[in-house]
Amino acid sequence: MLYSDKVMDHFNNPRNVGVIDDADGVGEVGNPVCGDVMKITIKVDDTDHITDLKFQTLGCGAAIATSSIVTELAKGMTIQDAVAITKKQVAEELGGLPPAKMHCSVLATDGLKVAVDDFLVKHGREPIAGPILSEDPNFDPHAEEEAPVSTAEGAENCHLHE
Amino acid sequence: MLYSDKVMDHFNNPRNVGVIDDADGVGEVGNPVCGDVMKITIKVDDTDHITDLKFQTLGCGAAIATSSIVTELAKGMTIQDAVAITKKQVAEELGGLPPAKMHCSVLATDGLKVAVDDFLVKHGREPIAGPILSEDPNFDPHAEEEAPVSTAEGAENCHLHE
Amino acid sequence: MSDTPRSVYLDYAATTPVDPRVVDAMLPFFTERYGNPNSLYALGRDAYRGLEAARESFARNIGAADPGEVIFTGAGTEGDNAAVLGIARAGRARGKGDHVVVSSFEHHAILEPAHRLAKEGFEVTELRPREDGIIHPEDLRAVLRDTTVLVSVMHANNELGTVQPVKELAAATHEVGGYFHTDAIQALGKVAWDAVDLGVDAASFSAHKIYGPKGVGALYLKRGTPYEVYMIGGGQESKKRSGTQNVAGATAFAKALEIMLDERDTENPRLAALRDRVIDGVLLMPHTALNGARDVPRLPGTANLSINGVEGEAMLLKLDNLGIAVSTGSACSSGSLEPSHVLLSIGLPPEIAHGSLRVTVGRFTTDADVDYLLEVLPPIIAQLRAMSPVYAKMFGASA
Amino acid sequence: MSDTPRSVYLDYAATTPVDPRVVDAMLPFFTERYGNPNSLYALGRDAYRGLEAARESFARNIGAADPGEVIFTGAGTEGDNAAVLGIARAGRARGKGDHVVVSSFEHHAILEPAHRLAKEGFEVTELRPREDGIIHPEDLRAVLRDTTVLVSVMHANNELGTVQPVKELAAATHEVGGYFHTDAIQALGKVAWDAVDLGVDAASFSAHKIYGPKGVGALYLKRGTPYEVYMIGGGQESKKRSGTQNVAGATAFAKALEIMLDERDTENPRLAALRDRVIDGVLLMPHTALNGARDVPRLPGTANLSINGVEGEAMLLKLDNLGIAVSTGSACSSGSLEPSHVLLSIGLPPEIAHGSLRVTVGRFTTDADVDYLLEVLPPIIAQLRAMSPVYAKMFGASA
Ligand SMILES: Cc1ncc(COP(=O)(O)O)c(C=O)c1O
Ligand SMILES: Cc1ncc(COP(=O)(O)O)c(C=O)c1O
Repeated sequence: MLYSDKVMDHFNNPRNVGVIDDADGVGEVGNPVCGDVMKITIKVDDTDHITDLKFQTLGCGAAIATSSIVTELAKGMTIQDAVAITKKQVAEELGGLPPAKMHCSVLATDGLKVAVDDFLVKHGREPIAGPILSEDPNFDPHAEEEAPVSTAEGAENCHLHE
Repeated sequence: MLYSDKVMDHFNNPRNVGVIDDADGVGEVGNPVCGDVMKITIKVDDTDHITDLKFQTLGCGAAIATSSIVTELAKGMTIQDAVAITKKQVAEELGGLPPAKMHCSVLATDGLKVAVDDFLVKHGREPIAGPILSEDPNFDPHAEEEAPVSTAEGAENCHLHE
Repeated sequence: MSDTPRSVYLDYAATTPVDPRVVDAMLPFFTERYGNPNSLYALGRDAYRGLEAARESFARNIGAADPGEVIFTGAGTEGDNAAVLGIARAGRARGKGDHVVVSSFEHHAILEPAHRLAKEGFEVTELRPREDGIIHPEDLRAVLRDTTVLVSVMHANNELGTVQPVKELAAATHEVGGYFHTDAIQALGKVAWDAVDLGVDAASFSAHKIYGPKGVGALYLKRGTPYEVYMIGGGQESKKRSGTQNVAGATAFAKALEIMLDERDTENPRLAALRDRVIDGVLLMPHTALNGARDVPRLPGTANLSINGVEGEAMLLKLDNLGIAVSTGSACSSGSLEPSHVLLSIGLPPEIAHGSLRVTVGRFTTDADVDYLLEVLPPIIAQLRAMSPVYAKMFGASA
Repeated sequence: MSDTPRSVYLDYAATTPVDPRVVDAMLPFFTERYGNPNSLYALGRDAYRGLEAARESFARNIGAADPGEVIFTGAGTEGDNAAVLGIARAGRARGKGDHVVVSSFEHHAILEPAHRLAKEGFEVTELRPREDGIIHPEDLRAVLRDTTVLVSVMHANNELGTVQPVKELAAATHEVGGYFHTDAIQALGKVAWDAVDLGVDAASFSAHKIYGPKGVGALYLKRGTPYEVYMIGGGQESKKRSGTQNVAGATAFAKALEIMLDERDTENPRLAALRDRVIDGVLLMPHTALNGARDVPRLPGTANLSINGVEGEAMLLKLDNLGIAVSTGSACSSGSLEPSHVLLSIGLPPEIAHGSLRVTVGRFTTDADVDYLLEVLPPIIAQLRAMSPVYAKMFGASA
């Protein structure tokens, strides 16, 4: 499994790390049990543009890099455009993600969606983000990938691979 | 599988090769279908001593070497002692034989036995050699070896082993 | 922190460089002594002698009763598959029963074959180690049955480094008439290993964990142990493992083991001291812990630590940026979200297991390497904890 | 006859020396690029790149549609076992039926797994080649059924050197919806090999037949082919073959194949000329014959001859005394008394098969080597025939 240079750049120099104390919207998704938690805080102006956003992420290289790129992508967007960012777009922006890491891009877009809806609900408006994939117990992050060859045992990867 | 130096010496310099034209006894055992045929011709004197013997063998290195050593061992022996030569003795004289080759030592002792009995019968005497192992359809040349681990397929050796 | 780029390998449990002496031992077999050891002519006999010399040396060094009990294989994994599938199936065919016990923190090369056996109708018990990282003989006794045909417990756990009481486990297994296999891949050359003394019926080994080449393994199979042959064909290795033998690899493996044993008396204490420095150094950081008990028998070179509030892969990549190679039990490289089954088996909660760090020192590790790790690790941990949205909540404010 | 001791290797089908260029390609992976290719840090990524570069080169050179269709294994035998057992079992599980066809002159690495399948309830047909040494597509068609799940026919026979019409055999198999595997271990690098063009579903290869190391193989598995994984564990090779990958070995294999292809256009005619000299030279002796038809497609380097009235091992040992390495289909080294099943399969009587001689020329064979063989062979044959109690009877007086 190899990360692209772009992923490594965002992992090593993550943009927009931190917490906006007077945020207009806050999104926190993921679960330490799964090893990934992302928190995103956003500022939204009168024209529904995201003027600033910051994130904190506990997670692997891809989780941190996707968080970072999502904040970069969303900055300056309208909230409507921001919630439309797809995991595919995130992966492409990063020059691709290893198949096993595609779920991380969901985490990042989900965090942003939750933050936008939080902003809208706080302002008495209707949420627009739609379903939060990472919180759907039936969501399979690998659903779109090629089905692996049957091992007859359904061998999961060895974590240490040795 | 390695042959001992003694086997190689007898293979390369077989003693007593040939046919005694006016032999007192002739033994021919084996079968070209199995790859081994041995013919032994003997001269026996009035005191039942084997004064001369010669062999011809179609067969592998062990077949030729065991034929050769048997003629050497038997020369000068009484026919009674000669038929008592065991395949174990032959193998020991040669410094051991590879397990897969133990059947060859049977061929050599059998040839000698058949020749002795041929001599006896020709002279109106009772045969003394007892059963001829290599002509017993139920004889298993490997019976005395350790049973190989079950392969569950009973894999026989690959001839070319590659 | 050093300014020059460094390369500090601290993952000797994953694989090792081939020792140059081992390379030298193997080289002649590529271009000169290249015969097929099954061929009758001089070149073949020469290769055969090389192969058998390797087998004799290896057999002697593992305390086998005779060289014929050693079968060379094409991977540690192959020996594990062959032993688990082969002994259980052949043992059952002999009427011994269909109950199999494996520890739950075995390598997947044992667990997957055990799962396959379960599909074939075997009853498979996965026996959990205790929190100390040990399979206790009384825990094994509690699950053994008259129908137990095979027990497989690894000699040293690859992630924790804890060494199992194999002799007692084998004896307990024999009490019910079962056969005992141990995956000794991490233990070989590091802990005393004598097949007869340990009383095991089978054991698997892998060369690349002891400075030999990858793709070379060995299976010890005590004479008389029931065994359905795994790889079938030309009947090499006394019909117990087909395929033209890797003479260079077998020679390399034998040589690698010889070196391990020659140097063990001085090397083990040196490695243990380095490992203890790693453990003590990491434990100076808050919210860290050693995984497995400290006072149980352990491999000299393996340390597994929990570093709470960080995710293992991120830590690994940060260390990699600085030239340090370590490993982790996080779900990182796995498609699943499950962290190491080994760490879960000793009772670690997943959120802790995701932050584990395995450091393994070896033949070429120096004090300076450990200094470097201990110098750069704390700031990395602090940085990652500061970036975490939950560290403060879960473990208190200070990183 | 030469006075100086010579060493003339004429058994390239048994194994080959590793080409020095291949050794050079592999060496860095022992001591420098030694990382575990499954590790995330730099050393691991570097090994991974090495492994994948080997896979890409190999895949390209066998005409695979993508590199993921190539799985590196620990022996040619492993690929054969894995393909036969894995495809038949998984194909049956998919509901395809339980009929399996193998040719009766396959290597034991195919035949033994086929016998194992028969024990598991598969119906196994052993299809005989004709006297020419060829499996004819119409003969295959005659035994195919709607329930045929797998057909395995080797690309080139290891004893005879005859090359099978794999493309037509694969097409016939596909007509009934079966999967086609070929043991291409002897063919690789010698005959045109393009997976897509041949239309095979699976193929096995072995490095030590093409100047690579022993203990390294590869399995081509076309995407979508049903497959029950053979060696299970850590999930390496995209979960299709567990065990830490032998990066050095894979690199060596890829390099070995590159060299074969680079040199094939000049090497094949050179070898064919040497082989033809061997054949013509031996046929000058009375009571000799070429095994398999002369005018069928053949490997450039393989000649198999019957030399009536001698036993193969004796001939082999006499040649060995003079430094010449050849092989035979006699029962020689086998515990059984049966000669080569390959020679029997094309209709040779056992007494003739016991006297067969296989000469295989290769990269380092010279014209002088063939001269030497042809010089020393006739007196050896004469000597052995003179020693035979049956030669005169069976074949007439003259030796
Ligand atoms: C046709 C054929 N199949 C299979 C094999 C087995 O390959 P390996 O010895 O690499 O396991 C060989 C040679 O050994 C062979 O010639
Ligand atoms: C305990 C244990 N078992 C099995 C294996 C598998 O060995 P190999 O990779 O040589 O197949 C390893 C390491 O890889 C291991 O550490």
